[in-house]
Amino acid sequence: MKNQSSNMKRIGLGIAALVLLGFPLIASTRYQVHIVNMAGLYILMSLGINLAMGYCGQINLALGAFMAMGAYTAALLNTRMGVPIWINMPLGMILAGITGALIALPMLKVKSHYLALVTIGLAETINIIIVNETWFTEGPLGISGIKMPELFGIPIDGAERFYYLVLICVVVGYLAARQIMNHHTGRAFIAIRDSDVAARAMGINVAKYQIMANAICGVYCGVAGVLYAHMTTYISPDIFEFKTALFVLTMTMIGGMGSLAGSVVGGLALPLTLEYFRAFKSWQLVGFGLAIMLVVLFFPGGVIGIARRLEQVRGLRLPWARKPEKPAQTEASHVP
Amino acid sequence: MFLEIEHLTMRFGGVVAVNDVSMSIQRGEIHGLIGPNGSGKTTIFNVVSGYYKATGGKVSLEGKPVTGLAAHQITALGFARTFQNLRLFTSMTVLDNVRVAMGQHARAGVWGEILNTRAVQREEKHFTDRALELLRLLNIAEYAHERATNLPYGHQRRVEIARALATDPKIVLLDEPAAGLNEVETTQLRETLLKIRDSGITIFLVEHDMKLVMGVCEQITVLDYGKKIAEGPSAQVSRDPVVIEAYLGKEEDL
Amino acid sequence: MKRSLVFALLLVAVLLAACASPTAAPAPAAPGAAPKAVGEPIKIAIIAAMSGTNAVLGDWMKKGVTLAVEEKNKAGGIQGRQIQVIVYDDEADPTKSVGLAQKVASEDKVMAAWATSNSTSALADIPIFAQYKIPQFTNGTNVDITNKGSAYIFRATPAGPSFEDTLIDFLVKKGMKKFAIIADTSAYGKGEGDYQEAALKRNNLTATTREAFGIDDKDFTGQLTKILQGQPEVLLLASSEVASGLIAKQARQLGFKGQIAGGAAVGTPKFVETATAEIAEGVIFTTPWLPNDADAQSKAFVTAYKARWNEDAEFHGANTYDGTQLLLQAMEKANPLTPENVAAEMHKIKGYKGLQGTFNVTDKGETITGTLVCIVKGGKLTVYTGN
Amino acid sequence: MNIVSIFIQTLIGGIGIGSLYALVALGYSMIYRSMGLVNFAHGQIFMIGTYFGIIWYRGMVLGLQLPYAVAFILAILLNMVLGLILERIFRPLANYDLMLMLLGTIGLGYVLENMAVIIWGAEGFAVNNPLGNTPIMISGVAVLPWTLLLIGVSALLMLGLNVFLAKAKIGKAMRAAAADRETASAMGIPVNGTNALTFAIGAGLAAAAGMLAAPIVYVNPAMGAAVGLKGFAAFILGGAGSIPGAIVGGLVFGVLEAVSAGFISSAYTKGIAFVIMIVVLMIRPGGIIGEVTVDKV
Repeated sequence: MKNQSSNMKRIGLGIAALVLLGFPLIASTRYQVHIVNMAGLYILMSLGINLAMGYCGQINLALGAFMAMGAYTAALLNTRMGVPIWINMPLGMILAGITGALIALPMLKVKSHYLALVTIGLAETINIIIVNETWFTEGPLGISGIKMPELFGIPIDGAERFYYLVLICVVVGYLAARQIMNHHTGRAFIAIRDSDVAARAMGINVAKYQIMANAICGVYCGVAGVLYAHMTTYISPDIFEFKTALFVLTMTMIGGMGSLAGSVVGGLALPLTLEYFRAFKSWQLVGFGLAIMLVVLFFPGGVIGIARRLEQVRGLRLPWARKPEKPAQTEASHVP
Repeated sequence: MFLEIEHLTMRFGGVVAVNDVSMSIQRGEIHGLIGPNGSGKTTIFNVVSGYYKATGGKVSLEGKPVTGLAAHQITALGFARTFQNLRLFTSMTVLDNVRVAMGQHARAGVWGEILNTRAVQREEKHFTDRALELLRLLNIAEYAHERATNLPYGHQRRVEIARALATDPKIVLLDEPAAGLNEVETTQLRETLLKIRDSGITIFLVEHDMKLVMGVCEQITVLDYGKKIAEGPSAQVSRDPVVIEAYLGKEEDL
Repeated sequence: MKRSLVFALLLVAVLLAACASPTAAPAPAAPGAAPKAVGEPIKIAIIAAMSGTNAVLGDWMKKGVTLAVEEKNKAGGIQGRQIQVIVYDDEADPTKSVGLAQKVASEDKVMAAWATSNSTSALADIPIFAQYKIPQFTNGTNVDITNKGSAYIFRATPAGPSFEDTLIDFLVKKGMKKFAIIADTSAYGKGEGDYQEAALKRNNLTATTREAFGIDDKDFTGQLTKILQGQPEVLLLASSEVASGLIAKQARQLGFKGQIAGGAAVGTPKFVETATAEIAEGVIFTTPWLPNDADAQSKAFVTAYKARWNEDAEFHGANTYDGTQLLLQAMEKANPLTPENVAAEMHKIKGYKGLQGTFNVTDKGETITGTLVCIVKGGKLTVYTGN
Repeated sequence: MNIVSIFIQTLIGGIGIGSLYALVALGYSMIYRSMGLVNFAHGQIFMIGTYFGIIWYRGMVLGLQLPYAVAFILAILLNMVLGLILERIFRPLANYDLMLMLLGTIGLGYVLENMAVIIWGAEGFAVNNPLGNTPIMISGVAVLPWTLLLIGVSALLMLGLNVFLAKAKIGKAMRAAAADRETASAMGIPVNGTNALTFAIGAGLAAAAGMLAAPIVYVNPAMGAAVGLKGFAAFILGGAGSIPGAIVGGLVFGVLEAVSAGFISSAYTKGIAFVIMIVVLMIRPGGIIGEVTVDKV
């Protein structure tokens, strides 16, 4: 029995690997590859926010700012000094990670919806700086002429070749996130989310792990940003506005918050579904809104939540599907 | 002295929850802290373990000052605690609940974890083995892979104790570990407490179950309205008229 | 075990679904390949904001382009083939725009594309169309668009400085010396503000104040109060139609008595509507074309536009109409008809008389310069005839 | 103009726009206190409310051109009905996690905004000012009659709301339900009913804000997003769930914007407002008037 199921698993993973590797060949147009590449970037960001928010419980709506950090690092270094992606990538990761850590500092004091606003505010502020400091960032017009990467003399110039770069980043990102979650750091994240009071008593330095979770989230978004800059060769501040964060959150939610697989499923499903319904114009967005409402009201665990419910897995639980013990931390009750 | 509490005072606004309490605990003893509800027992725990900042006084362990440190730093010094109302990590398995408490000994760092180095694997194995050992000590090893909140209440209490022990403490602060337990479970708890003590860990116990307290504690401190009203060996305290009047007298059913 | 399997299969399903997206063409990807079949329609794409705040710009573009194409189709099309216009909404979002550029280039295999009415999105799309060698048209006014070295970008209307230089030279000639600028922080607003500053500098003047605001702002009291302290004679607007209208209104309400002036956005009925006719009266602006222009070509366009869309023609409809005429000409001449050849033919166009004036396409892709000084009179946009 | 009148001029602009933020923030606050729901679609409810009134004023329904005051009342009533419907839909959300509320209500925002596009078009229009565009000059300070009306009506609405909550029987019931759902329920207060009413009042206030804003802004389906965000900022800044907090938050945010535009740096207006707000929240994590909940062990 066990052998059979592990064989099934091998076959399944084998098929998945084949499809993943051969995707640019079976895709009928470059546009499809481009859409999947974009989905790959969203998956990276979604993995990041899943670690920080899904597992560690930190509300963070500043994803766009993290992505901007990566993208602007790459764009500025590449267009002004010709630095290639291979050097921009670690630099972008570091800078975005530091931004993540800095944004985590208010989190140590401010909680819940107050925190939601603080992170929106910080992201807006970073955006305003990018828009206004034209001497450095080229302002609202953005930076164009970023070079696509090259590896050992082979240009990675089309969506098809770039696909493999994105694929490698997503696979590495996914595995890294899994390793984090399988070790002490991951357990500490969940502990903080479940009960930060108890976590402290267990010797967990809550502040340190909160900062770390957000720094990691920043790194993931930074990678997405660097890739984005080199992929589209053009960036402008409006790409990194609040709506990007919202889009990533929505897909994470649809996939399943608190599940790495959910990030992957949501990150693929949402952009592709929207693509299907493009022809419906405004109705497409109405449908999008309705879909979000339906998911939230009836399937708060997302796709993975539904899958798990079908599987009846015990010992695992979706944090966001639960009702808090006391409804919504009623500060309201203190109001005169 | 092992644990030394000197002139501890804790005020919340105008309310004095703990009023100038001094006490000390010897290494290796089970020390009971009793008193009627609202007498400040849990507040003392919360101050000692770093959740509240004392209004006055100080706490030290083996001569090292504890007051003013953050909760996780205090844990690192060798304190561990359980909570009066269970505070398990609800979405984790029993095993993970215990393993996460060993984190302060994790040397790997996030990079090592991502690369899953040999050292990390060894460390991880050590955590798992030690966690299972603790679960066996508390007779709940068979539930290791269950979600903690799926366990019966009495078992959840044990998970809390196992988790506290996993931090490798010198002293554990147990906040009403017998609350909600039936008689059989309480007897088992008593044996567990003795086993823990025998392994060299000092126990600081807040408990309402007088039979348990009198059965296991060598020393007892009694609080009333935030003030210390008596202390000494359990036999002596249980005969103290002040205590009987202030505490036992009020709860005749005990 | 089971979960990984379910997950892996889900992944495969989703990816395969991606391959079978409903708009997918069956042919394999071959960048830049033109459709071979003779009777097949020639496709032109429009990528522009069709929703959101910028929707009006996309709508105008659609109307201008469609009108020109329909006229051509009625006249028999190009080399016996009809022309088909495909419209996509990029919501003025460069990320979406880039995706759609990929889509029209690789899936729809268009002959040319209008992309887009916003300078940022147009800039974002340039590398894609350059890579596929497909001519790209825009009516975004930012100078940078044609400075990126692409041989496939064409601007159907004068660049920003043409508007602001003419405007400021005129005002300076009229004896104005104290100018204040209020510009939003979008690419358009900031660009126009910069051109205004540059034009002032050419005339050895500097703005008394330059203030900025966010595109969502509705209250400009802070900025305007500060501007009024400098007692400027002219208030230069550099923002969208609506924001310019709101600012003109609030400036007058705060007691500003001087001249209000601005570039392309001010020369639209939308500006007059937002500011109200009473307040817009006397506002000076520059534009290459006005709906009530006198010559026969314009008159014909205005009539046709009204007949087709039941709406008065305005500047954006006119410049996209002009640009499409250039494109159709180039397509007639291209032999064989490939996007690359169309672009090459575009560069050869010299001396074409369109609605906005005489078109001479430069190497960079500029097609026309020169704007008229105009004024709002009786709620109508008119050519300035006074002294 | 001397510096004092310049400052007053700037201040009046800030108070005007701040009153709008305050009305919107009040909607957030009302809904939050009763249901514990942070309604991120409130900006879109504000936008819909504006359309609900303006369509009557501009004769977009059956060619009926009603006076502004009548349109104002209709806007409030229609939006209250919308509020009742939305409350029913979102009742289950009230007990959910913040993240779910955020997304669920943002989903609603998408629906409302794009429905508006489908029904009324994306383009939008300017609404002429019923009181005219000529300002009143008071010792060098120019004030538009409409701005005075805006500030006055906002103040009346806020005052009315406070009196209603404090004195009227149903208002008291709403307060009780907001303070302690279970006890109120046990005392025979129909909690779901009062919640629905609270939601409706929030929506009504948003419609009122929309109608007060319409003649000085530009009406289009996208108008809700920006106001919604600033209203949310005001709601949080004042202290989530606090009625005076929402008013103070709105005015502070409006004035902050105007003053930083006029006296510090107009390019950084929004940034400055947000940074000051963050600093305030760092010092008072519960907002200006809101209470800080102590983390109980």
